[in-house]
Amino acid sequence: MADAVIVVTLLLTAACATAAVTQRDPARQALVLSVLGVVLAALFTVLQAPDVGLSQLAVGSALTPLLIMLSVRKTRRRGRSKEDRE
Amino acid sequence: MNRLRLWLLAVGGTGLAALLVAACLDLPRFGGRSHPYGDRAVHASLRRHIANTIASVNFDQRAYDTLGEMSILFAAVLGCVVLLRQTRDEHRAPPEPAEVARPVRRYALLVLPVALVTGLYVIAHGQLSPGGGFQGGVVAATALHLLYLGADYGALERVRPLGVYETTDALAVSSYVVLGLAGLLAGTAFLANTLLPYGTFNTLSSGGTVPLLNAAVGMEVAGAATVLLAHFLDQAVEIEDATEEEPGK
Amino acid sequence: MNGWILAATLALGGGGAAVLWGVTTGPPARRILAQNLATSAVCPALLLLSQGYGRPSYVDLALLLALLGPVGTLVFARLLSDDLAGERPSAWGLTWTAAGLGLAAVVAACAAAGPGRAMVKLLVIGVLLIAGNVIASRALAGGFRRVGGG
Amino acid sequence: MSHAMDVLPYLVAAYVFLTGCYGLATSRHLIHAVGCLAVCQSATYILLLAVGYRAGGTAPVFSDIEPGSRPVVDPVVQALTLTDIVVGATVTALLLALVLQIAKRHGTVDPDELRELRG
Amino acid sequence: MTRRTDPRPLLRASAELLAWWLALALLWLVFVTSVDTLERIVGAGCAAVGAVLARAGRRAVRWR
Repeated sequence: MADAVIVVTLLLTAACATAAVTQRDPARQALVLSVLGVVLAALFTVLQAPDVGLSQLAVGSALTPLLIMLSVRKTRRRGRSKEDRE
Repeated sequence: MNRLRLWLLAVGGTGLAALLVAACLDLPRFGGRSHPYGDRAVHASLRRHIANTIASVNFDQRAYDTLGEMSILFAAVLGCVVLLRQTRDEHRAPPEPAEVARPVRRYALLVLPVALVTGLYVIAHGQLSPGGGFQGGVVAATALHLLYLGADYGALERVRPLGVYETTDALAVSSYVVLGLAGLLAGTAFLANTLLPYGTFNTLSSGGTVPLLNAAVGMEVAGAATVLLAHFLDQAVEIEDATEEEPGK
Repeated sequence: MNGWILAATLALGGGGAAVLWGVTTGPPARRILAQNLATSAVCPALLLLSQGYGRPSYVDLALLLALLGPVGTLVFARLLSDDLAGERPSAWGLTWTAAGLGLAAVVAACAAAGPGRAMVKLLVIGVLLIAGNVIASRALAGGFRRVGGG
Repeated sequence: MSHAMDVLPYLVAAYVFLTGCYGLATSRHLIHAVGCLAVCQSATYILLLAVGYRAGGTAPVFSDIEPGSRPVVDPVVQALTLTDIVVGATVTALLLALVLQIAKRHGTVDPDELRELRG
Repeated sequence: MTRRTDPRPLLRASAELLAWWLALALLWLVFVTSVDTLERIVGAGCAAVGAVLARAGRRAVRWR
């Protein structure tokens, strides 16, 4: 019974990972990835690894989404200006 | 072509899945009681008066590996700087100032120092409570970028002289190496934690060189993350190549 | 298995499933709202887990999430402001419900901690969580009106 | 129930890894592929921490508990995972920088179109 | 260049810095579990860094 919280977070992680892969648009995938980061932090907490959870939170909740979204913005802007020229 | 690839993926994936499941069934069962390395690591950590065993493993027992990890981070940032530099056919166009709602701007300005101090707290207490140089460094660097989110890129550029952060990054890596060499000069070994007294258990000064190495890593990560984000922000916001139209035209 | 962990399991399971459903379906505006709710669901769960395991030092995780979660939402609200331009997503009912959940968790943890510095820390986390939640919702409802090149 | 619990975390790690590989192989956008690689990496975190878990244990951090008063989980794998996360983040950043360079050079971020360009 | 005729901006700047420093030092004391001398020194230093950055950030945003 004490394992219930571990099972719940594990299944949530698996579902989040599936969702992150099936979202084909990178911006939407970044949204799911940031949720995955938070869920992973919760999983690490229930696995009694608060240090790892902290570093996953620090990286996954703000830094990685910011990097991905900036890259998306750059590629989108290039694409848009190319369409304008054609 | 595409169908062939999918078939190949299906076959390879099934094979890999079968192997992985077989391996999983053979692993020691989840939650088992036998962790010989863990018990010894905890023992070694307590002997050196370090409350957070993970910090002890990272900065004392495996400090040499952490040096490798730091140089990976340093090299990766260097690679990003080279890849994302401004080339000759590109020019900079200062972005128009953004119009941000007042509550959001005020939130960003109020939370910035709070997040920075939290990051520094996480770095300083790395050898006591959960946390450490890496986590706190990322938090401190993220705090700075609240200025971009809450105002505009110009505001961030005014409080972020990039050269300072690049220097901090390099200085932090070299101070880690110097701390390691100090052990060598003292007649023991590279990065051996025998230099400083171990102090009282569960205080800020406990653990010999661990707090210093922790602070070095924290500075390095904060500098590296800021430099990294700066180049991505430059690319996404400021730098345009010749084919791109300027927004004003 | 004590009551704290049971409550955290419910918050994680229920909140997590709802967030996952919201973040994978619908227009961009709804997805970002769901991403914001992930913070408001997991942060109280982390506070409850810290109580349940009897480890006050786990509170740092909730502190960091309360600080950085809204920052992540602001990233999306800012860099996807073009997609949000047409629709002004404002789910204030949901936002205040999430804030109430956070408040309940903080009050319960404070009652268990008793007066002292630990209680003030919990209150700081509560203030950061609720303020961040509300501000992120505000940012989505037209917080970035004209973000040209920036 | 308890028997399934013995291997469930390992199976979840394997599943997450395979899911990430599937996304990586079928991706039509390089940034999406980088995200799938991040999913693959998170499988390694789950596996490492699952190996180090001890039933009824708590974190080996003694700032708020007395050393030896409670069983603790394995700190060595946690330190490994910490390094793993750092390296994972830097890999993501470096790959994104490469994607931006590819977008600049070839004007596309679709792996299939890139292959056609190569001819 | 600058003539020091008006002491008010200086006064206001130091008041702002001091207010931030006090608030952040209090925050540090709330975060930590046990207080000793070194803890106070480190906390005061970190709060000073935070206060300087808080003022720099506010000025940068007000700039335009």
